Amino acid sequence: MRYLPLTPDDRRAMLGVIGAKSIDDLYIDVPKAAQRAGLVDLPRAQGEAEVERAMRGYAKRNLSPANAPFFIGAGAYRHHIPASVDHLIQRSEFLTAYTPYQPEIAQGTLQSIFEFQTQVAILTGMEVANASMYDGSTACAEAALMAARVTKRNKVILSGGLHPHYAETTKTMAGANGVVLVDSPPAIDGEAEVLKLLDGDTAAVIVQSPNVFGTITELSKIAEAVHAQGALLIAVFTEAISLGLIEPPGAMGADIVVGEGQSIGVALSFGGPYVGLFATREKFMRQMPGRLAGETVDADGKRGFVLTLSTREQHIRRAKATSNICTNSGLCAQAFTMHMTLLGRKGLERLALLNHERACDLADALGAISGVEVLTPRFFNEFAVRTPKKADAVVEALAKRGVLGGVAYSRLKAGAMDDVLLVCATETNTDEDIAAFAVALKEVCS
Amino acid sequence: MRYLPLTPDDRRAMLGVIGAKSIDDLYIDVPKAAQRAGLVDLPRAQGEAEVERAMRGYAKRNLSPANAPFFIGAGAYRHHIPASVDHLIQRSEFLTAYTPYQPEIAQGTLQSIFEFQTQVAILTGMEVANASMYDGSTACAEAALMAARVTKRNKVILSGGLHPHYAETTKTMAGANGVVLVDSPPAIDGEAEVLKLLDGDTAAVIVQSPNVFGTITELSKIAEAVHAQGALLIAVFTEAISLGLIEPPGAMGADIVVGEGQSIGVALSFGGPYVGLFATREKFMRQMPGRLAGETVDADGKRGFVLTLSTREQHIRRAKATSNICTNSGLCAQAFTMHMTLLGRKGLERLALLNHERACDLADALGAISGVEVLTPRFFNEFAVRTPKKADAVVEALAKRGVLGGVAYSRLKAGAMDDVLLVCATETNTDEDIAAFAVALKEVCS
Amino acid sequence: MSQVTVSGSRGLLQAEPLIFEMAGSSRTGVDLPEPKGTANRLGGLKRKAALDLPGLTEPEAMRHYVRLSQRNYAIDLGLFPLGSCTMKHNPRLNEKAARMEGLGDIHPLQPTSTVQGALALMEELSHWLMELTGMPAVALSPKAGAHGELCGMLAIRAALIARGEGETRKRVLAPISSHGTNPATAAACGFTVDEIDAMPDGRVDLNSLKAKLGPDVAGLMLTNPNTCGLFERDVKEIADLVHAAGGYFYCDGANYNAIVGRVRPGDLGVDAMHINLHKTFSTPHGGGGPGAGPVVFSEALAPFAPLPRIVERDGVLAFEEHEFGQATGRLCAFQGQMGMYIRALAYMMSHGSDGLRQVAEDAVLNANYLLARLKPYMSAPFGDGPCMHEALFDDSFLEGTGVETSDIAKALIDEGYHPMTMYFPLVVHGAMLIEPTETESKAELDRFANALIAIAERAKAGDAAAFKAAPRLAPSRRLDDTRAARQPKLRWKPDTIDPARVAAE
Amino acid sequence: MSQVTVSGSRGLLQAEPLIFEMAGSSRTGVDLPEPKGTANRLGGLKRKAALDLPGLTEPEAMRHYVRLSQRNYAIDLGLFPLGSCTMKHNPRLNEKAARMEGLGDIHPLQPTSTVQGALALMEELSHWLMELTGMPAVALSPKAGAHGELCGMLAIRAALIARGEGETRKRVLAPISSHGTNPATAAACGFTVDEIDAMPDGRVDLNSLKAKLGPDVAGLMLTNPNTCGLFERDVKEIADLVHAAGGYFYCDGANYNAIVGRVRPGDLGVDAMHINLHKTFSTPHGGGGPGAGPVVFSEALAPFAPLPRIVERDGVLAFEEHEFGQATGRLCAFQGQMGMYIRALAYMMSHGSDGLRQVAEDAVLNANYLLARLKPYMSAPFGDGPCMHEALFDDSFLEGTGVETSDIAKALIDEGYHPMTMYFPLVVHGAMLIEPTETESKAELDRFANALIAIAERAKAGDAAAFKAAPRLAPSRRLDDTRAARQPKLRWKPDTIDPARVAAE
Ligand SMILES: Cc1ncc(COP(=O)(O)O)c(C=O)c1O
Ligand SMILES: Cc1ncc(COP(=O)(O)O)c(C=O)c1O
Repeated sequence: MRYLPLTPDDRRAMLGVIGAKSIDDLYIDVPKAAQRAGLVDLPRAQGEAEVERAMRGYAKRNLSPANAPFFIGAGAYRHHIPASVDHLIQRSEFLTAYTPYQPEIAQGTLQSIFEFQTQVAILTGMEVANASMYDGSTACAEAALMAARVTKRNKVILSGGLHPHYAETTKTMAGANGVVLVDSPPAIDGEAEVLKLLDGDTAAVIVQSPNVFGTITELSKIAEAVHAQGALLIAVFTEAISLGLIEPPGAMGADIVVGEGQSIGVALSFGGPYVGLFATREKFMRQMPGRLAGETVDADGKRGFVLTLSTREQHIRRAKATSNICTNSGLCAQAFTMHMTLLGRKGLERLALLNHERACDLADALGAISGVEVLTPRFFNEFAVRTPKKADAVVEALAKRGVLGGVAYSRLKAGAMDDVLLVCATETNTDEDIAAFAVALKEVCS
Repeated sequence: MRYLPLTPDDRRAMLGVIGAKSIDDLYIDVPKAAQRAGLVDLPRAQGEAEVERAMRGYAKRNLSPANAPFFIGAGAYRHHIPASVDHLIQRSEFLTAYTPYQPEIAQGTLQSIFEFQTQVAILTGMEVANASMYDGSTACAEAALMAARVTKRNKVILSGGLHPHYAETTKTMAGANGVVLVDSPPAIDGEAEVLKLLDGDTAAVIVQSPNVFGTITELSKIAEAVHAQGALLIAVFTEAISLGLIEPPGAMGADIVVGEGQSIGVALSFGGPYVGLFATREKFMRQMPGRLAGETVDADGKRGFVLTLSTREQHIRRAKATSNICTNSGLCAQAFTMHMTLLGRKGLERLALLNHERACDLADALGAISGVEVLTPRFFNEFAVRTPKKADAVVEALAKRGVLGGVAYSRLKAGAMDDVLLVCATETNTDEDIAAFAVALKEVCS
Repeated sequence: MSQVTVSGSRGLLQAEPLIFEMAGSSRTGVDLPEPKGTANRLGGLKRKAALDLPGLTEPEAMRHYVRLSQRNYAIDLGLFPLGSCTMKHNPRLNEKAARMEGLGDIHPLQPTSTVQGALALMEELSHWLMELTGMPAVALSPKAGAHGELCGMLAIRAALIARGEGETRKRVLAPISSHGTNPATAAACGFTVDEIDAMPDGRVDLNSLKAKLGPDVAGLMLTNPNTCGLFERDVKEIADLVHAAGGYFYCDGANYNAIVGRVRPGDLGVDAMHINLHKTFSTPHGGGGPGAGPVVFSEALAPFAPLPRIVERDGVLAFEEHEFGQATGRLCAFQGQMGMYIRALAYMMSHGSDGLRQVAEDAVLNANYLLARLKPYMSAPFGDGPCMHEALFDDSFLEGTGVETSDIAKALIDEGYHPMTMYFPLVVHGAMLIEPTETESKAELDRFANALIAIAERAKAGDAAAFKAAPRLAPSRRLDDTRAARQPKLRWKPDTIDPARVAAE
Repeated sequence: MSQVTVSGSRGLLQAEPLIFEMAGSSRTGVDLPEPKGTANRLGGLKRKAALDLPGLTEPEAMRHYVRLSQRNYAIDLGLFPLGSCTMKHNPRLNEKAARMEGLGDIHPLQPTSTVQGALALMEELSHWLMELTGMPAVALSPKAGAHGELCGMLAIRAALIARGEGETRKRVLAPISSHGTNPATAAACGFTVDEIDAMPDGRVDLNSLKAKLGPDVAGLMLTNPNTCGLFERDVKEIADLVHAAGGYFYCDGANYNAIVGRVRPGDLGVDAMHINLHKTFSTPHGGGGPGAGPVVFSEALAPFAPLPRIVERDGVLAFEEHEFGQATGRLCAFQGQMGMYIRALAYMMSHGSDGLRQVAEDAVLNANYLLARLKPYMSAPFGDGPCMHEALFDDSFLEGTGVETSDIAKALIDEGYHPMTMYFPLVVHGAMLIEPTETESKAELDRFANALIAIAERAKAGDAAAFKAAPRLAPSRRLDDTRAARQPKLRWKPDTIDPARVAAE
């Protein structure tokens, strides 16, 4: 087998050195009954060409966004990834390295993480950020848990604009750990509704902007009210590029900012791997989950970086750790920081503006269709429209016409608002794409 | 522009240091009349996404062998390239390095070349090989020139089985330098015919095995006759993988062996870049064209490699150089040696055998079609068939049916044998491919 | 390192500052079309706060990261013997497959009618995992091992609640040798953790287990092969005891590489087990992640697997995303680490049933070979019998030398090797856990053993000072962890250490 | 380097033997299906000779090449100031495009009806090259600059033969400063080469030219900007003189990067010029190649461009492969370096007409900036006026220091830089030719200048011994060229230097 270097001669010689007659001698501790004589019932080894052919077979049975007008967002976004980024993350030294526990031979990864943490803090308007979480949804759950630790309270309020997958994930992960999650009803422009549920037992409220309907919300007022109750404001975003154009949560009083970083440097890949961004205030530093890279010096007094404050983590603190997370989303964070370095302020602002303009064009095109109504008052690159038919049926009908035209809100939250379609436009959409979508939607709706 | 780091401020500051008012001051030596005020009449700068889209546009207008039963050979061959090889040659340190003129910081390239030279010598059964030529055809021309230098004669005989492109290239390149090229008429199994033209003024005869018709030839007798006249035998091959299964020219008396290395590690890429292999006897070492890596030691006595015997080359010997070649096919040689290292004897022998078996299957399938006759008596993975209609028309008709079914010999050599179709099978062909080809050819021929 | 340079670089090793020290925010490495100037619809929420993100042009950015990369160790550079981490070869074929058009670029919320290939691939991966483990159900969505542990423990919690014992069974047993994620996960599910003792032979003490079992026990979390690299001989009996006591058996499958294709957890009484695709099935570690931690379940726990589920209705595959019987809720947005599923399946198909069994056997053979070669020079607390995929050593052979486990690690760095796992598991003093994996050749193992033996001999010969000075040949000298933790600097600020320092050196 | 290691590796720098010393021929890194066992049709010519090719499994092979790669310098690591080589940034977008399905995998002999996109791409590249150079024709097929020179000189030869002067015009003029490929190419076309003198200002001496012109002159080969990095002010007059004498003007376009988009060779009286796509248009050098050397032609020479030609017949593109008017024959099999055409066109489209002009201007600005910064410390023979894309220095500033040009080069290696071009051109003593290219930032230029200035000062301060000992921080110390040439070892043989030596160090 091409990945296995030992030859039969090697194996014989090594067993000799070990003093074993056969490989079976090395498995003596395993109950005979539990050892299989033969092979499990699965296909035998295949060559690279055969496996590649099989993989192409799976790929051909999917409709690639490259071959259809594409307008799906709702938590994952299609953006152009520079070829240099995808090349760099495949370099052996980044791709096949382990967690940088030996800093003297991991400065490449560690300096990158330090730069990543700084970029995330700048982007969100916060003071510190960690080295990444699995994705935006688990980062949201960790934020709820952290707020409960910080405030020593256990009630967390979820806005009606929070991405339903984030709400469910938070309930599953934080709920099991004694946090009580309270829902505010779905509302296109109702982030402030959370205040109705706010009280002195509240650990935190979680709001999202732009929210799942695309609505952008001013958070300062909410922050004041929340702080007045001694609770924390957790602000969520799913479209990182929006922060190139809109006011960051950190500038509006958020205490913890979490979000999905996939839009910057990470492929759609059917939902994962993505990269969770987690930022907060310096004073809460020691309550953060996940890994942190910090600056120090080496024996020659030369600057270097190490993983630090590990007393928060499971491998040191075990049952008392701030989280059970170990492996995070390192390489996606690497891609994020590389793409962000290429963008810089100039590139990110331009990219964000182009996304917004495309979305405005899309809103004009869809809004012009009779029976279709744009519902989102203020948006970045995605918004909700009301459709004359059930939205899930509309999506299917569009797919039949070769158009990937958004997501029915009811797919994210069963039963609710079943005539609401969530659509998104990015810099990858051409005028032709938008026109094709409008034509198809018109047919489907009439 | 994303590839240009200077900012307007940088430019101003730098002009200041130089003491120039504007960039124009630096072009004072250029006649005013020859300097264009405006921009040339071409499109403006485009972003990466736009350029990528345009390139996909070109690609979509071609029929990829991945999407059609494919049986074309005749000098370039479709083989599977391991993903690891294509990854490795894209590593910055190999891809973006220059010719290893500074050996202390180029041992990666130099050791690879030294390994490449050794592999080529072993494969061809020769004593030494160079660091590569542009491709097989120019290597063939260089061999003719070298033979003329060695023998101080100027007549070179070309067999009727030599790939017509190789013959033409040799006439263009060697002909201009005073070598007289004499053709032996096209013949499917007539490499030995060259002896009819052999005489005491002959510098070399050039034969090919497997030849352009796929025919394999025993060269020992030819070698004896050639040597008896004080001439050199130049053996050519276009399918390097054949040497995994058939007797190498070096073992049959060839003095210079040249060929195309594309089959091992190099993409088809519509004809280039490829990699010319050039091997000979140690005694002719100093008459070889092109670069050579050699072993030496460094100041610490540690083994290392350098480019050597450069007194043969243009940058030292100028008008008296053995060739004018400078840039060669380094990265393709790098891919060749990587793939060859993965194959090893075991892999290469197996791969060669699979190619031969596929070709046998193809010969059986096509030979069974009435009106179609297999003409090649002994072959490796390609052979010639006689078609009842003009071969070029057959090829077009097959293409209309979505089958890339070989090359008409008349496309390679105008007018000649216009009912001869050259076909090839490799390990990439499935039974379904072969069946589809047979069905289509049957339709076309009836 | 002697000679000082003006540039700060040393031969091929390039000095490299932070991006914040190199670039202003006036440059960019991307070219984008001119905006049209449409009036914005942001409702007055345009960014007012400064956005001081530095930008580099493409050539500068390429260099920055290529230079940084060369300061990393990697599998592709050499043996990476981190015990319990299974650092094996990462085939590039898998990277290629994960990037294919139609796989790498599809959206998680596309209509399922347009992603039948993706669902089929997930089903195929599930099939392989269930066949290999002999378990009847699997949940793919967990994003790493620890997330898988959470998935499994939440299923146990749900099963107990369904049995009406949710409030009464709150105690989870785990050996001292367990990985930190085990207790952390149990706690995250609202359980208390109770540690059980190990026997002198490094395995679970059945008496300690029996003593701790009771009506308030939710279950046992046990790694097998365990973190000492030993197979728990009594695993069946352990499972039976736990079941008899009304608890569930969660198996940490991080060390599955030792038995894949040869021993099926389903035959050992396991109720739930996560599989780190980034260990046994070779998806790249990427400097810390991402990974994937699918969980296989027994019949008893299968109903409590999380959402979403894949169902087939007359030949068409679809997701059940909202509710499905007693399913526990979502563990993450969408359906998990597709990019890792692709890589893992490509890896499995490449090996096949024959190759995967060989994987386990070669991994175990390699570990035992190193154990045999190193035993005479180091101290192997459980070295009398064979180990599984990794060999554990303690620091007793360093007694009185003044050299510690961490010094051995740094000395290995100078010899061109990544150190083994240090100070874990906690059951032995100054632990050194060595896992070579099956993708190492005998020559590489011998080269490593020779270097480590020489280091051990040097340590015993007593040259502690030299050890404390190590590493001396790495890109950095030994780094000051204490300083980093005492005065945390987690981000660049204009007042950070002067870049001159970098060059100074 | 001090401390000896047992493994032979030094920190991240891994010791690596030759594949012939590592592997037997019993291993392989590829898995292939079982052959069926069909009777062969080789006519008894099955291989009898031994085939002792070593094989490595994939993990071993990956490591071998990754380890070797880290012993290379590269553009992606730092400034690569090789004069006349134009080592600029190589965008990865171009690598991606060259590998697209439908571009990277198509066969050169597919029916042209199935490769219309490929022919269209070649036509588009031709259009860009003709527009940029202001020349009416182009031949794409030459595989590198030297091959392009051959293409151009063969066209001149053919034109002369067509004029009936093939036998009488056999002399080609070229300045002493010309690149070695120029005289080598002229000789390869059966011409004799006659060198013309340079003036003290580094340019062609018109009087020497006039004196050498005559009825037996076939033409002039001149690089412009020339190899001293200077523009030939009198190029128009030179062209007129050559034409008046009945000869043709071949321009070596290796230095085209200095004028692209701003000055058109077509306006300078050029009859033929090759363009190294691997220089001006950034296709990667790949450690020595491959390149591509398309040739643009004047009206006078256009008819003599080689085969194949692309023709359009009612909207369909096709090749003329066998004869076409007075076309010279094939220069190679098939139609040249398609992989490079794709990369070069992607590069051109990315820059556009505006960006390409900026390329030239920044390249010239960067070179003059270095000239200005270095002039005070080194000796620039033609440093009074501005240079083009590269700055030439000689070794007079080293007079009496015992330090030579080559020592400066090796000292630069320790500072983390690839040296400049040394001892070329031949017109000045101990030449150092520095070409930064436009893809270097001001910061990188300053860092380089500071290092080189410090080296120059150290040299003058007289520390020759230290210079002779350089490099000391590179993967290898200074290598013995003489030994390599005296006792040539061009391939591995079982009796080659003992691999132990490698580890010994
Ligand atoms: C024994 C053991 N359990 C659990 C884990 C956690 O897995 P992950 O890092 O994928 O979350 C690890 C990983 O190091 C491990 O070694
Ligand atoms: C001035 C000059 N002419 C010609 C050449 C030869 O070009 P190539 O190496 O592409 O054959 C070079 C390349 O170094 C050069 O610098």
